[in-house]
Amino acid sequence: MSHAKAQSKSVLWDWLTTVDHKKVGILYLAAGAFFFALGGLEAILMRIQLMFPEFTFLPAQTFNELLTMHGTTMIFLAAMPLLFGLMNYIVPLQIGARDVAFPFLNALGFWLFLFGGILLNVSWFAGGAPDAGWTAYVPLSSESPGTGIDYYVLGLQISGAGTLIGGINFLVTIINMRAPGMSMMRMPLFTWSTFVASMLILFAFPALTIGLLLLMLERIFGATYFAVDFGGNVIIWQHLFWIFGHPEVYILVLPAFGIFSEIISTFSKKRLFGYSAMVFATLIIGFLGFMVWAHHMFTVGMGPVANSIFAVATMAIAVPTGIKIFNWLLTLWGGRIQFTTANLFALGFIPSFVMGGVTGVMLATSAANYQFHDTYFVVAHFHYVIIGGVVLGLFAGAFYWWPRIFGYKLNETLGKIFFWMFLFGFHLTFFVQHFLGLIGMPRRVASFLGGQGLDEMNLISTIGAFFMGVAFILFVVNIFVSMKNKETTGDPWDGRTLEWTIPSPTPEYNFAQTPLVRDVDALWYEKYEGDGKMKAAEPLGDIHMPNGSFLPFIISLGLFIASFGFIYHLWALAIAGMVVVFGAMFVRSVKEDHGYHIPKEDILNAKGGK
Amino acid sequence: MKYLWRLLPLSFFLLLAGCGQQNLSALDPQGPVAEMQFSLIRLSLYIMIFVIVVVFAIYVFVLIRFRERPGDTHIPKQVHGNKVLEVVWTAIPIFLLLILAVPNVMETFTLADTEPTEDSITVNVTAHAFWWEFEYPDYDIVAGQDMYIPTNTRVIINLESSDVIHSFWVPALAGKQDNVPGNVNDMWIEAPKEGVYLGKCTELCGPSHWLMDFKVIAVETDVFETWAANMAVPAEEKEQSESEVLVEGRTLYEQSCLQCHSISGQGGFGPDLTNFGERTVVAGYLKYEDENIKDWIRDPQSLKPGNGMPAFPDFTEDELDALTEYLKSLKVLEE
Amino acid sequence: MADHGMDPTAPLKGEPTKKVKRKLARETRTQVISFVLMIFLTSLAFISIASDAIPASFAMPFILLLATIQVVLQLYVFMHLNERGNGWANVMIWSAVIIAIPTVASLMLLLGIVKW
Amino acid sequence: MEHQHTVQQTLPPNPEKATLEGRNKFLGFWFFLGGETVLFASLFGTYLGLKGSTHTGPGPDELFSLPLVFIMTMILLTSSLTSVFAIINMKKGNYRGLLLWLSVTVILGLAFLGFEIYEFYEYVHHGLGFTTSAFGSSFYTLVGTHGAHVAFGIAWITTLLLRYRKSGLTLTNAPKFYVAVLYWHFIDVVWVFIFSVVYLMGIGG
Repeated sequence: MSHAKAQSKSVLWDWLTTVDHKKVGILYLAAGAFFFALGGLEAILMRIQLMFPEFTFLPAQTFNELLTMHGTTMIFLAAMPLLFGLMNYIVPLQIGARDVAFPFLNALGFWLFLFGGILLNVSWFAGGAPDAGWTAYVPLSSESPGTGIDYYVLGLQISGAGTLIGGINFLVTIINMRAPGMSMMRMPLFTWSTFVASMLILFAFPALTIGLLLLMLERIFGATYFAVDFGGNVIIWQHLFWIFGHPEVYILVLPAFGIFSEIISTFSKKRLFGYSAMVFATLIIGFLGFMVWAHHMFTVGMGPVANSIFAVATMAIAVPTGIKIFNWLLTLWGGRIQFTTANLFALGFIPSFVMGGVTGVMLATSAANYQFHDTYFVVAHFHYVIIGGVVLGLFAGAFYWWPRIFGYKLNETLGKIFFWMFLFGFHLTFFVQHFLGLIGMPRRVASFLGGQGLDEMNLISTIGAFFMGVAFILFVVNIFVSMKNKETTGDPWDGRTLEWTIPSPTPEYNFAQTPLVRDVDALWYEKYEGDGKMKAAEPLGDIHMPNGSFLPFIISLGLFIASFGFIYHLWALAIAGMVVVFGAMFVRSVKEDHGYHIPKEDILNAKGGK
Repeated sequence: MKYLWRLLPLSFFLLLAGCGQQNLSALDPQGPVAEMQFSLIRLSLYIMIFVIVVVFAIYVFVLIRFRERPGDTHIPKQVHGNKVLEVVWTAIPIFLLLILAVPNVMETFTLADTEPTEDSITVNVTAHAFWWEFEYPDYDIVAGQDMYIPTNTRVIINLESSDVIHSFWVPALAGKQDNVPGNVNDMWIEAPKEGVYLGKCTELCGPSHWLMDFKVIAVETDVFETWAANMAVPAEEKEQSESEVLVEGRTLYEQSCLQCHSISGQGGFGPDLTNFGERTVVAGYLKYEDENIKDWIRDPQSLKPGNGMPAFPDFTEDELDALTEYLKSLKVLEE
Repeated sequence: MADHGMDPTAPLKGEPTKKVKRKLARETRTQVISFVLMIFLTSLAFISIASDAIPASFAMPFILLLATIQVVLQLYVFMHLNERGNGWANVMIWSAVIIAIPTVASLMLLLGIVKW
Repeated sequence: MEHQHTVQQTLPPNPEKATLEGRNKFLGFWFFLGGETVLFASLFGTYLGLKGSTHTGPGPDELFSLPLVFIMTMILLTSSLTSVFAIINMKKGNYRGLLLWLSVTVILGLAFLGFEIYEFYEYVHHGLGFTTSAFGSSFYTLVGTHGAHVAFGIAWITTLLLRYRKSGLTLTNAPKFYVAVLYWHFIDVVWVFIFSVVYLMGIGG
């Protein structure tokens, strides 16, 4: 065995070089949680500034940087990585796979995201963060002085590449690595939504890549796509951004839908109502997600025909979303609903998201959108969708899968206090913002003038934000105080799907024997139609595993270094960084690595000598 | 979820009370465009409240009826689905959306109809960081910050920008359209009632985005005609006051301000100041007080960071007083 | 993984079966024919522009049609999208095309210069 | 558990898809090409949106020369065919044939790249710089991105040729060769649209 498993490697080295989808998943979760806290802090600072009219807690420029970084961080560096963490850990387990299709690329995806995220945040210490909003509309962004936008462009480019790689990895994993019997129409909904979200990533991110490339060339090399004086057009950026940006919303929310489907089904002890309709609705939402982007641009002057088409197409999304809501309700109907913390989050999601959904339809009404657009009504809407959908989904998934991932259960009492506090704070913060928008408060304002009727509701909103902040601290506390609640059964919730068939903690090869899947909810089927244990689809044998690699880290580091070269026009540094990148890629390409095998005896021992 | 139920009636209350300032709120429309939009908002809101009520009712019923009771260990029936139900909850939303989509499409076209009519007037609005310029091509005048319009007249608005993207929003009169550099967007408004309607820029445009306010001032047609005619009077043809302070102020103005700020309705690099004496705020947002005017002249960047005006720290207190007096005397309607 | 007993570094020896050989010969023939067709279509496209006799209103859609045919040939003959078991590749490529069309159309048309 | 090369492995009909790793690579690469399709669509859209914005610089009809583009097109089309031959030889078990045809493909690719560099050089001399006008920026970005793909393809295939010049066909390198050739075909697909939409339609209308 030329690539023997090195027993003596240090813990740090192990994490830096791991290609194990479970460890990569945990890395995503940890990094995502860090950025989530950071983005949350930025939000709190903004809410303090907006607590009172003409408050001078922060300078306007700093406020603009905060609002830009809050949006960018939450979308790219918190919500997506946290979902990626869950997907990485759970999806292979749900489909009965030992690994993902591309373990090396999987690790590369993570490190690219992390270095991109770090790069973006370095801007705080390098003369100012980006200040043109997370949408970075040109020409405000292309002409913004300083280097903030350069950090935005390169940071997102790098982390975006990581996301794209991750998306392709999930797609191939789900198509090629399913256990025998796990047909597409037997896949758990979380896996299905991961699949559709990955398709969206695959087709949406290239538009962002090009948008960022153009912005970079415009800022650093003097290109003129957006320079009106040279015949450029500023709407091009908006199209490219939203062709990416709208599907991005579904990239976030569809996996959350998947999480809720799993949890609601598990805790009402019922099979998901209308499984195939749920799958179909997910696909339709994914498709429509690509056909409606211009509803973010109703006021840029595309004309009434274009506005009408995009308005009607947008409204159509309400139909499959409605199907999902009713299917969840009917899953609960006739069930035996257990109010665990995970399920509380799922149940809290339904009304919250419905409220975000209906304001979405209101916004789709193009003629009325002229009033809503770019006001706090929009801010309220997308926070209802993203917090009410995605963040609640992430917390639900965290409580649900925590014992699977970390081997212990989070404290339920603390969890429930956290839930109620967070939900209360969330509605307190954002419900009033609908009205703030309608009575004349534009979004992205660094402050507001007194005496215009905006004072009280802004104060209420800020108080709500404090509730959310304190609640999150409670969650962090929960993580630490619960560590002693070891979970050893491997199936703490009376689960239905394959991830609950394996012992806790999860062995590095996941399944000693690949399971044979006989129905949707494979484990539940065996519990009530079989003997409660999965049938094996293969005899016990040696298990092939990939070797770890430091190259993903090196490649990402190379890009990180090169970015500084681009930002500060230090071409030698840029070239040096790219040499590192291509050098590492070259090494990867010429050095064949066939992994190693875990011998059958070790697996038998781990199974308890059976 | 109980508190949600308590918040829901609140929404009606807020809506009915028409909260917010009358001349700022989109919920208290003062003209046909905003009224059209408000009626659409109401229609969509009713439909959405219907949806919310239905969903919440089922939701609450399910949670109460099917909650796990202590000691209950039964295994629920594993239902696969129900074709009829699924068709129903696909069809009803489609129907509801059609109710909303049809008037929406019609109104989208109505709002986009910006053909000038016989008695309509046209205003070309150029947004600058961080102020507004209003050009009246039919009258050959340019005004800054305050957009005077005649009541009961269709006003066609062409929107442009001189730097980044801004957005023109007067909630009480009409929804917004963007001022896009390089493009021209158009919209129309109409104000049946005399009044001052607050407008705001709604597209992030830099550090002072939040201070980029303006006013639409609707006046009777004859007043508007007077205003327009007086705006167009060249500075040298205007009656000049003999007061010593005003003469000094005028001299200072011509030396230091005139390059950028026209006082004969001609615009310029900075806002036109022909009717500065009739403003109600300084720099779009500050109280109309001498101290504020002087502060602005001394150091405009501290009040509105990123704007295009240089600081004039060298004026003496007396000079500033004279200049302020002179600025306050610039009027076209009164007297 | 699932490929026990295979050595990924051992050189593959031997000849393909008769059946495979026949299939490969057929494939080669199709590919050469497609290549000739591509050359022909390309030349046609260039001629339709080079020649003054053909009006632009005809040449433009004609060129696009020729390009589409060529691309389909590339995808299905050269890149083997027609083979069994390439269903997912087909799904992805055509999904991409469906998304590419409105992308190009909007960037061409909806730039706020002409109001539609 | 290092195997010695004692087991003679027979050539499967599709060596590129004989292992799970190969199948993953194959599928993953097709998906990547799906993403590339949208990537180029964004560039094409940008170009078409800005095509008329020549500002003070020259426009497409003043610059493009049909004969040059025709030669470039023929070279790239032919390289597509040679890479097809390479794969046929791979499936036949003729490893030398595979290497040979791929070498020809690389040479044709280099020729294409040479012409493209010459072309850009000419345009710059005719007054169309990268920053001259929105048309110039979008043109160089679209065609340049394609050119960068060609360059990357050349580097990639060359690396494979050097790395595996002596190894013979294995289950590991068969999928590598196969996806590299897919990439090369895709470059040709993009070029078909570039010569049609950018050059021919640029000159013709």
